[in-house]
Amino acid sequence: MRILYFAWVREGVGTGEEEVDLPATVTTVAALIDWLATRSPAHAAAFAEPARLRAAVDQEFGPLDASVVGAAEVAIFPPVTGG
Amino acid sequence: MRILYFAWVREGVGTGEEEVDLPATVTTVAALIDWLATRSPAHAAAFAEPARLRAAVDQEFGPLDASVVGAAEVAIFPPVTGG
Amino acid sequence: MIRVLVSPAPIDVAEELAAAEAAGAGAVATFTGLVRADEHADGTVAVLELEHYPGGTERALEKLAAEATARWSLAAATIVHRVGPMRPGERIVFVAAAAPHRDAALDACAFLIDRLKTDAPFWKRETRGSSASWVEARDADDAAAARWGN
Amino acid sequence: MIRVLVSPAPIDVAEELAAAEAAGAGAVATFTGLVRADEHADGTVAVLELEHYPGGTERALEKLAAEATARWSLAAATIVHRVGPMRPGERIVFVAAAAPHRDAALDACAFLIDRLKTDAPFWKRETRGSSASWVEARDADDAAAARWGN
Repeated sequence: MRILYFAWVREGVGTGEEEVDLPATVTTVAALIDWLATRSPAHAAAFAEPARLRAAVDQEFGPLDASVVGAAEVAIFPPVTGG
Repeated sequence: MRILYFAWVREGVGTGEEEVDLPATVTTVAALIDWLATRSPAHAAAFAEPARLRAAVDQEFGPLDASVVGAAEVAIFPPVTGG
Repeated sequence: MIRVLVSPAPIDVAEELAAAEAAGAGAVATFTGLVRADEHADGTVAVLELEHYPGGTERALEKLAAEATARWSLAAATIVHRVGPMRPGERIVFVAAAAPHRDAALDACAFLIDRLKTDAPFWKRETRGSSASWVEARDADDAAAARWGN
Repeated sequence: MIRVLVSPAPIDVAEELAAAEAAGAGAVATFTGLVRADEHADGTVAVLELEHYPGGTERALEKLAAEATARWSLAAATIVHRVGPMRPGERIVFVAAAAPHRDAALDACAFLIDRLKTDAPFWKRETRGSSASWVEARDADDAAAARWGN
């Protein structure tokens, strides 16, 4: 699964993209974030406040309890500020 | 006093502008219209439905009971349709 | 900046928009009205002609722009209206409002065009085939203008 | 016509507006957002940088334009958003909606910019003097987007 990070999440994690092999037990965005947080102290710090995170699964925006089962790409990022 | 006509009022009256000497007894737009209607059958026909007429006194839009006392210019026209 | 123009020349929206943007605000909303080629039983509109009240028109538009500027603290209010004959697809009117935030710009732009429709002395005459007729005022326009109060 | 463009190039509003007008509807409403030079205690904004989600952004904007088109029967829906670094006075975003009548064009234009603010993956970073910071999302934007329902 391809994981993408944007804005200060990207800066915190230290990369914009990584490939992961997800355990079958991780089925939601929230669980994915918890699991990613174990990869490094930088991940843990970037994900410290889940309320400040948003996500898209296969480019479809969704809540943190959205399913990631079978997804090819999950993006994790702050609330958007365009326009 | 200068009287201006626009759109189908102008076409009905047959002129876009005329100068009139108003009797002192004519003090409102509505009274002015009644008085102008006596000038010709064309005026009378153009003013036959006062509800379809609008007016501006010295370029200030107002109701048909607005005063014309001391005015230099009164315009009489149909409801506007610009934009 | 208040900009009012009534002219028989085609409306240059790029120039007008650039001038509104140059006022320095972060948000610019515009509305452009174009001659439609409505299909009616009596034929397509071939020519639309706009009559106006020289002097009275500019005065009404300046008053309207000033009212919008005061109400929404606009950095720029632009009203450009074409007069004379025009053809389907050509611009009749362009309004723009520039403000620090988008809600003010959007509301002021809607206000300008809604009120222009009821408060500015313009009259449309359509020519369809060989017959010409004056366009009737729409009750919907009065209702749209009324929602902004006095 | 749905037109979506995400690009580091300056936005050509004259070209975009002409394309929206060419769709043949009588009413075109637009909104342009520009980089403001807000005066803060820590200095004027010197550079604004827009990051986005390549692929995901276009998909979100196309979905938004399609939703507006269906809801207001638009003849044209345009969303152009610049990305990368830009300076005060430059255009960040341009949206346009073309419809047969002005209320649909005005509402759809407001919908497009309100929903873009909350639904499209863009992130702003401001540089003021020597310090850069990510812009925080505004609750007011969520409220503005929410008034259009789902």
